[in-house]
Amino acid sequence: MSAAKSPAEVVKEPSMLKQKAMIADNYDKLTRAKELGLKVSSTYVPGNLNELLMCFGILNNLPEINAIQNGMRKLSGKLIADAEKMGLSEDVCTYVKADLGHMAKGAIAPNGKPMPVPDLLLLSYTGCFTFMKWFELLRDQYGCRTVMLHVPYEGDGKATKNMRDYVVKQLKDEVIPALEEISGVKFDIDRLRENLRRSAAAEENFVWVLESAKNRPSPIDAYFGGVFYIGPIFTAFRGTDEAVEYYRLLRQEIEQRIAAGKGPVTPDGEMAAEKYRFVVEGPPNWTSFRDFWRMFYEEGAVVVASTYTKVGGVYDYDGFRHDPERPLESLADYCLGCYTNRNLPMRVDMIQHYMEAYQADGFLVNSIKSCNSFSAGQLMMMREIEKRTGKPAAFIETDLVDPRYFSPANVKNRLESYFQMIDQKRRGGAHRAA
Amino acid sequence: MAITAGIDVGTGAIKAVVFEVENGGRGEIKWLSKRTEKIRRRDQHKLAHDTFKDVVGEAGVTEGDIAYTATTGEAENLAFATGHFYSMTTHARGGVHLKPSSRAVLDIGALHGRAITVDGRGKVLGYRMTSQCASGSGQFLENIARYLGITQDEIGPLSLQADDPEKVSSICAVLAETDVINMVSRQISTSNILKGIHLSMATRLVKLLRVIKVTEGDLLLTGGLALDVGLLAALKETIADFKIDVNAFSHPDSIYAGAIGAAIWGAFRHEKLAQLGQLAKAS
Amino acid sequence: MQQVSEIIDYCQTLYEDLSFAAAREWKAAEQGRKVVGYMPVYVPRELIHAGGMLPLGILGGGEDLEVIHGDAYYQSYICRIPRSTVELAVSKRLDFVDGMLFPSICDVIRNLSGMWKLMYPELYVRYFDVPQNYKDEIGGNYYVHELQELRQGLEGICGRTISDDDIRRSIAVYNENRRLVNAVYDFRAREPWKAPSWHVYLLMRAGMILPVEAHSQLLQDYLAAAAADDQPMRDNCRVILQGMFCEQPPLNLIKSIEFAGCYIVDDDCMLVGRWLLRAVPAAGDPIANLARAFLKYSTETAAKYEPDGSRKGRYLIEAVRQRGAEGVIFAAPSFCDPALLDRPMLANALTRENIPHISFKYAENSGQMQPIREQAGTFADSIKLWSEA
Amino acid sequence: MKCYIGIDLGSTTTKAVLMDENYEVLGQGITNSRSNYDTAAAVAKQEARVGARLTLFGRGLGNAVTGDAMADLMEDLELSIRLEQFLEQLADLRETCKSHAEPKASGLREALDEVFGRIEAEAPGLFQRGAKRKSDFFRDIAGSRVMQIGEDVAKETGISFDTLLNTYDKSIIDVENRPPDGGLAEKFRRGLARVIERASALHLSEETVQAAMREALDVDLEEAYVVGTGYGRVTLPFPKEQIRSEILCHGLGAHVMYAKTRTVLDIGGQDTKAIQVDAEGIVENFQMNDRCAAGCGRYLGYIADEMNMGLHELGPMAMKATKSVRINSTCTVFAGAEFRDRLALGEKREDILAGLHRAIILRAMSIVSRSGGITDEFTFTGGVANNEAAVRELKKVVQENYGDMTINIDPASIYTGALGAATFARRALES
Ligand SMILES: Nc1ncnc2c1ncn2[C@@H]1O[C@H](COP(=O)(O)OP(=O)(O)O)[C@@H](O)[C@H]1O
Ligand SMILES: Nc1ncnc2c1ncn2[C@@H]1O[C@H](COP(=O)(O)OP(=O)(O)O)[C@@H](O)[C@H]1O
Ligand code: SF4
Ligand code: SF4
Ligand code: SF4
Repeated sequence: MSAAKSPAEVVKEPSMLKQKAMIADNYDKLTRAKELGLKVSSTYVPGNLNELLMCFGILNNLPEINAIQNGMRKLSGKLIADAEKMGLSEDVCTYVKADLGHMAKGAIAPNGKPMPVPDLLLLSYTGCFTFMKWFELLRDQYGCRTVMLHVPYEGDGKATKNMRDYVVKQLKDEVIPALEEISGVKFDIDRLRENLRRSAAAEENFVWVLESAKNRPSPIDAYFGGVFYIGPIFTAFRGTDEAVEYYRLLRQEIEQRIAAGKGPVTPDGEMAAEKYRFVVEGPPNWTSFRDFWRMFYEEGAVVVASTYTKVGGVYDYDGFRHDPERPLESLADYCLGCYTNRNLPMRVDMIQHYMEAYQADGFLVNSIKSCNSFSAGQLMMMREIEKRTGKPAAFIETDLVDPRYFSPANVKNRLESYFQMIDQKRRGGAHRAA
Repeated sequence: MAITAGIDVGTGAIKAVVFEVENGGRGEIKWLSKRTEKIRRRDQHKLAHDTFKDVVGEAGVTEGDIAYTATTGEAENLAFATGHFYSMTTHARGGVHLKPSSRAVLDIGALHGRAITVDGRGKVLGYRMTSQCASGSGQFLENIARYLGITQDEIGPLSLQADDPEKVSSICAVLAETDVINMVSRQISTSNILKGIHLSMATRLVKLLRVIKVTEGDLLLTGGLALDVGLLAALKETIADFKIDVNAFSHPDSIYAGAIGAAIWGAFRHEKLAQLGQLAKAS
Repeated sequence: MQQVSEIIDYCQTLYEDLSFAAAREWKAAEQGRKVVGYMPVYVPRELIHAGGMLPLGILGGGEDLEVIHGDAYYQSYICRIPRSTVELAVSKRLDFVDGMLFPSICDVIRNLSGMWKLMYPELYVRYFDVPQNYKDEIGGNYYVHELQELRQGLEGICGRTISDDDIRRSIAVYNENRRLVNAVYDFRAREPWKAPSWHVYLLMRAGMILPVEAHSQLLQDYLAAAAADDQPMRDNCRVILQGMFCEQPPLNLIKSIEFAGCYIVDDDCMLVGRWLLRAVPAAGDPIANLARAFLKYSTETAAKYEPDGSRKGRYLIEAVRQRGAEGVIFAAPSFCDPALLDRPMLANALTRENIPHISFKYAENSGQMQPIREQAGTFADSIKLWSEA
Repeated sequence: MKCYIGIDLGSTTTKAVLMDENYEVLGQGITNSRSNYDTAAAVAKQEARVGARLTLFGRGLGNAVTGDAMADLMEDLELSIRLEQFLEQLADLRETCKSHAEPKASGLREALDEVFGRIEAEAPGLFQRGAKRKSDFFRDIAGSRVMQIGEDVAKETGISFDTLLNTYDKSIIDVENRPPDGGLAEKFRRGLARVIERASALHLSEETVQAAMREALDVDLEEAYVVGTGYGRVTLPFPKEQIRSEILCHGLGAHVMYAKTRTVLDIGGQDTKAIQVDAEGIVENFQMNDRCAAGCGRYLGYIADEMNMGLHELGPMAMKATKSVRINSTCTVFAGAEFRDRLALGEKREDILAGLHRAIILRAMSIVSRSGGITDEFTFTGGVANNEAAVRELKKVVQENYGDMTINIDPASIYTGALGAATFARRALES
C-alpha cells in the first residue's frame, strides 16, 4: 500500500482539477484584460481586499503568486539574477526580485501571454514592511497610480479601536474613491455584503479542512498540501462562487479519506504510514518544493498544522469570519489579524495551541532568508515552544524562490538527524518507562 | 614632460615602474623601468621603499628627478610618496594605457577581484569588488597549487590541456584542500581540476562584470592572475556561455597596470598642481 | 574654553561605554528617576522628557561588543543590530531601563518588540507605530491617539500624570537641541576640515545618552571650540552618506571614508535628533503639534512611505544641492531591507541628475576597512581627477 | 568474543572505537581521512584492533603486575608495534616510488633508495619513548622526513629536489589508499621480540609474557555489529540502518564519558557542532556551522601554514600571550591577511595568535548559543580540544558568559563520536 506510484498514475482529485481550472481561467482573464476592457489592480496576499475589488469588477493580480509560479517552474533563479543586475541587493526579499526580474522580462504569465500593466497598485500592506518598498519599486517602473492602505501592526497582540477606525477611514476616504475612479463603477455596499457572505461560507469549509488534520492518521498535509488548500481563499477567489464550490468538493474528498483511514495525497501517491506529526512555522521553499516534500513523506512525516496557511488570514485560531453585517470593519479586522501582523507572543501562543490541539510530535521552523517578517525572532519562538510543550524542535534554513539558498544535502542532513532524534527520544522514553 | 614613479603595494607583490610622461598623460608616455618583488612574508613598507630605489636606479635617474611618486594598492601613507591613488583608479588608467581599446578592466589580485568600467581616457565609470569571502581569489588558486604540488607558472599551461574539466562549485579557499584531495583520488587529472577551478572563478568574475553592466567591447585583465593563461581561456569560455559580446585580453605587463596607472595619474596631478601653483603643498 | 579634543574624548568615552554608566549615574542621582530606552530612527522623546524621564537611545553593540548570546536569537542573514541589542539585554547591561520603545522602522525591529515582551513580561514595552498616511483627518487622527496611548503608558512608568504644560516645556527644550544639532551639521558642511565626521558622529551619539540639556550645552561648546580650531583644508571631495539610519557604522568606517579623501557633508545617522525639520510650536495642543510636525515636516527615510512617486529621492537631491556635495555614498547595513530596497530608487533619481554615487554594505562590527577605503578612495579619485576636466 | 565497533569518518581524521559486550572500550584507532573511505575506515578499525589486543595482553598480565614499570612496558610495546607498521608501509612507499620514478631520470631510483634507507635507519629513534614525531600518521611522518632527507640527498646527488618530491607526491596517495595488510599477529610477535628483555623489570619470565601475548592474539575479536557516523557517512561502506548521524553519536559519546553532561561542543576539522543532550544522552537540540572554514579546526591549520608553524606549536605560543589582539575578519583567508597586517603594525605574534584563538572560540560559542547555550556540565570534544590555548579561551569565555561551569575535556575526546557509534552498535544487539 505504501509503494509510491509514479506521478503519471497519481489520480488527480476533482478539487485539484477544479483549482487548476480556476487558476488557468484567472490568468486567461488577466492576460486578456485589455481586450475584455477590464481593469487590473496589483495587490498582495496578506490583507488583500478581493471582495472589495470584485465590487468594481477589477481583476486582482498578485505579484507574490507570480513569483511562486516562477519559483515552482524553476524560472526564478534567472529572474532574481536580472533584478540584481538592476541594482537590487542580494540581501533583500527574493519575491521582490523575482517579480521585478519578471517584469523586466516582459511579465509573461504561465499561459505564455504577457501580464497587463496594472491600472492600480493597491498597497494594502499588512504584516511586512517590504511590501511598501516593493510597490514603491513597482511604481517607479510602471509609473501607475498607487493607493496605500496602511494597516497598523498589532504590537500588543490585539487590534484596538483606533487601529480599526484608522483602517476603515482609509478604506472610505482613500481606497474606495480610488477604486471608483479607476473602474468608473460606483461603490455598492450591498454588493460587498454579498461577496463577504460567500467568503464566510468558503471560510467555514476551509477551517474544517485545516482541522481535519486532528485525525490520526491525518488525511491532509497541512503545509505541503496546505499551500494548495489556501490557494482560492488567499488569492483572487475569496468571495466567489467558485471558491465556495472548491471548498465543498475538497471537504467531501477529505471526509472520504478520513472514513477510509487514509493519509495525505502526495505527488507520488499515498504517503508512507504516518510516523511523525509536526507543526511547521514559515513559508515553504518553492524552487525545490517537491524534493523538500519528499524528504517528509518518505519518512512518514506529516505536517498537521502550519502557520504559513495563516498568512492570508487567520480563520481557525480565533474564529474570524468575514461578516456581511459589518462589511468595512470586518475587512479591517481581517487585515489586522493576518498571521505576520500579530506580535511574536501571539504567534507563539498560536503555535503552542496547534502543537497541543493537533497532537504534534515536534515543531519545525523553515526559516526563510528572504523574509524578515517571518524569520526575525523565530529562534526565540522555537525555544519558547520547546519550553512550553516539551517537544523537540528543529530549525532549517532555506529561501522562497532563490534556488541558491536551498541546499538539499544540508536540509536532508538536518531533517534526518531530527527524525532520528525523535525516534531516539521515543525509544529512550520507552526505555525509561520500562 | 615629467618623470614619475608608480608603486603598487599589494598583498602578494610590490610592483613599481618609472615613466617619462608628456603633457600630463595626454602626450607620449615612455617606459623607463619596471620591477616586481614578491613579498613572501616580508615587511611590505620597507620592501616598497627598497623596490622604489631599485626601480629608480634602473631607470637611470635619481630620486630628485622624480616629479611625482604615486602609490596605489595597500599603502596610502608611505613617507616617500607624493600622493596616492586607489587601486581601481590606477588599474583603469593602466589598463587603458596597455590596451587603449579596453572599456573594462578586470583586476584579479591575491585577495580581491575588481571589475571596472572605464572610458577612453581611463576615467572610471563604475566598479565592483568581490566580497568578504576569499573563495575564488588568487590566494585560493595559490593554495590549490600548493596542494597539487605545482608552481604558479605551471597552472595556466596545465589548465589549457584539460579535456574534461571537473565541476567545482564555489568552495571555501581553505577547505578546498580536502575537495582537491578528493578529486585527485578520484583520478581526476591535475589539468581537469585546475580548469574546473578556473571555470568556477571565471563564473564569479563574469557575474561581477555583469553587475557593472559590461556587455560588450574589449576587456583587459590586470593584476597577477592576468598572467594565468588558463584563467584567461576560462574567462573567454564563460563570457561566451553568458552570451555577452566581450573580448577578453591579457598583456605581458598586466601585472604592472596598477603601478602604470599610478605613474600616469601622478603626472596628470603634477601638471594640475603646477597650474594651480600648489606643488609645494602637495609634496 | 574647552578644547575640541576634550569634548571628543568625553564623547568617545560615552560611546565606548557598553554598560551605560552615564545613564546609570543619572538614574541613581535621584530617587525615583526612570529611564526609557528606544531603538533608532524616531520616537517622540519630548513625551519621555515631559515625564521627567531620560530617553536612552539604544543603537546596538557597536564593534567592541563580543556577541555570544545574540546569535542564539538571530539567523546569520539578519542584520546585526538586533542581535547585539539582545546581547546587551541578556548580559544585563540594560537592566536599569524601565521601559522600551520600538519604533516602526522594519520587520526586524518590530519583531524585536515581541521578543522583548517575551523576555521581560513585566516591563513596559511598546511597539510605537506611526502613520504612513499623512492626512490630518486620517493618519493624523490615528497618530494623535497613538501618542495619547504612549503618554498614558509613560505615565505608568513615571508614576505621575504628564500634563500638556510638561510637554510644551519639553518641546521647547528639544527645539533648542534641534537647532544646535542642525547648527553643527551646517558648520560641518561649511568647513568640513574643522569638523571631522567622526567628531560630529560622536557628538550626536552622545545625544543618545545624555540628558538633552547637557547635550545642548555640549553642542554649544563644540561649536565654539571647533570654530576656533585651525585645521588645514585637505584636497578632499564632498559626499553625503546615506543608509545608516538604523544599524550604526563602525567608527572606523567613517574615519576610513574621510581618510580615503571624502569630506562627509551630510549623513542620516541618528535621525531622531533631526527627524522634525522645523521647530515644533510650543503653544497650543502639544500632542496635536507633535502629530502635525510628524505629518507635515519630518525628514524622509526608507522607513517612511512616499505617497508621491515623482518626489521619491527628491530630498536627497536637495540635500546634495544644499550641502554642495559632489556625490553620494550609499552605505547600508548588510541585510537591511529598508535601506537596500530604497537604494535603487534613490540611485536612479541621482543618476537622472548626474550626481555620482557608489554603494557598499557594512555591519556594526565590520573590521576590514581596506575594501571600503578602496571603494571610497576610487570614488574620491574620480571626482578629484575628473570634476574640473 | 563479541565486539562492537563505532567508526567516525571525519573530514580530517577517521576514528574507530572497539567495545566489548560490557560497554568497555578495548581499543581506539585513528588515522587521517583520505579519499578512499573504505580504506580510512579499515585502517582506523585495524588500529583499534591493535589497541584491543594490547588491552587484552595487558589484562592477561595485569592480574600479576601493575605500576609504572608495567605502563612503560605497554608503551614500549605499542611503540614497537607502531614501528613495525611504519617500516612495513615505508617499504611499500619505497617500492611504489621506485615504480613511479621516471626511467629517464637517471640516478633517481638510487637516490630514492638512499632517502628511504636513511629514513629506515632513523626510524627506531622516532619510535622511542618521549621522541618527538610530527604526528602519528604515516603520511605526515613519512612526508616530513622525505622532505628533509630528500633535500640533503638531492644536494648530494644532484637530482632535482622537485623531481624527488613529485615522485613522492604521486606515490603517497597510492600507498595510503592500499587497504592495510591483515598480518597483525606477526607484527605483534616481532614487536614483542624487540622489547621482551625489558619484561625482566617486571620480574616476569619471558615465557609468561609470551603466553599472555599468545592468549591475547588468540582471542577471536568477532565483529558483532558496526555503526558508522561522521562527515563521510553518506559514503560509508555500511547499510543505512548501521549509520547514525554524527550529532547523535557525539551526544551519546559525550554522555558515556561524562554522564552529567548536558552541552557538548565539538570542534573538528571542517565543522563545528553544538549539541544539547538530556540525562540519558539523548540529543535535544543541535546546531552546526556551514561549509566555511571560519570557526573550525582548519582555521588554525591555515594560520599555522601561513606562519610556517606546526599545528601543535600554535597553542603553546599563544599561551605566552600577555594580551589578546582582536581579529575582526570572519574569513580565514582574510584573518591570515589581518594577521600579517598586525605583525607589520608591531603587534606581537603570540598576542595576535591569542586573538585568533579567541576568534575561533567566539565563533564556536555563537553556535553553542544558537543550540540553546550552556547547561552544566559542558563537554568540549574534537581535535581542537587538544589545543591548550583554545581550551584556555573557551574557559574564559564560558566563565564570562555563563559563570561557573564544570568543563570536561577528555584526552581521548577526539574519539567521542566513535564512542557514541560503538555504544549504538552495542545497543543495537541488546534488544
Ligand atoms: N605567473 C603567474 N601565474 C598565475 N598567477 C600568478 C602569476 N604571478 C602571480 N600570480 C598570482 O597573482 C597574485 C598577486 O597578484 P597581484 O595583482 O600582485 O595582487 P595584489 O596586488 O593583491 O598583491 C598572487 O595570488 C599570485 O598567486
Ligand atoms: N594538537 C593539536 N593542536 C591544535 N589543533 C589540533 C591538534 N590536534 C588536532 N587539532 C585540530 O583538530 C582538527 C581535526 O579534528 P577532528 O575532530 O579530527 O576533525 P574531524 O572529525 O572533522 O575529522 C584539525 O583540523 C586540527 O586543527
Ligand atoms: S519579506 Fe516576507 S512577507 Fe514581505 S514580501 Fe517578502 S516574503 Fe512576503
Ligand atoms: S538595520 Fe535595517 S533591517 Fe536591521 S533592524 Fe535596522 S532597519 Fe531593520
Ligand atoms: S568560506 Fe572559506 S573563503 Fe569563504 S569566508 Fe569562509 S573561510 Fe573564507
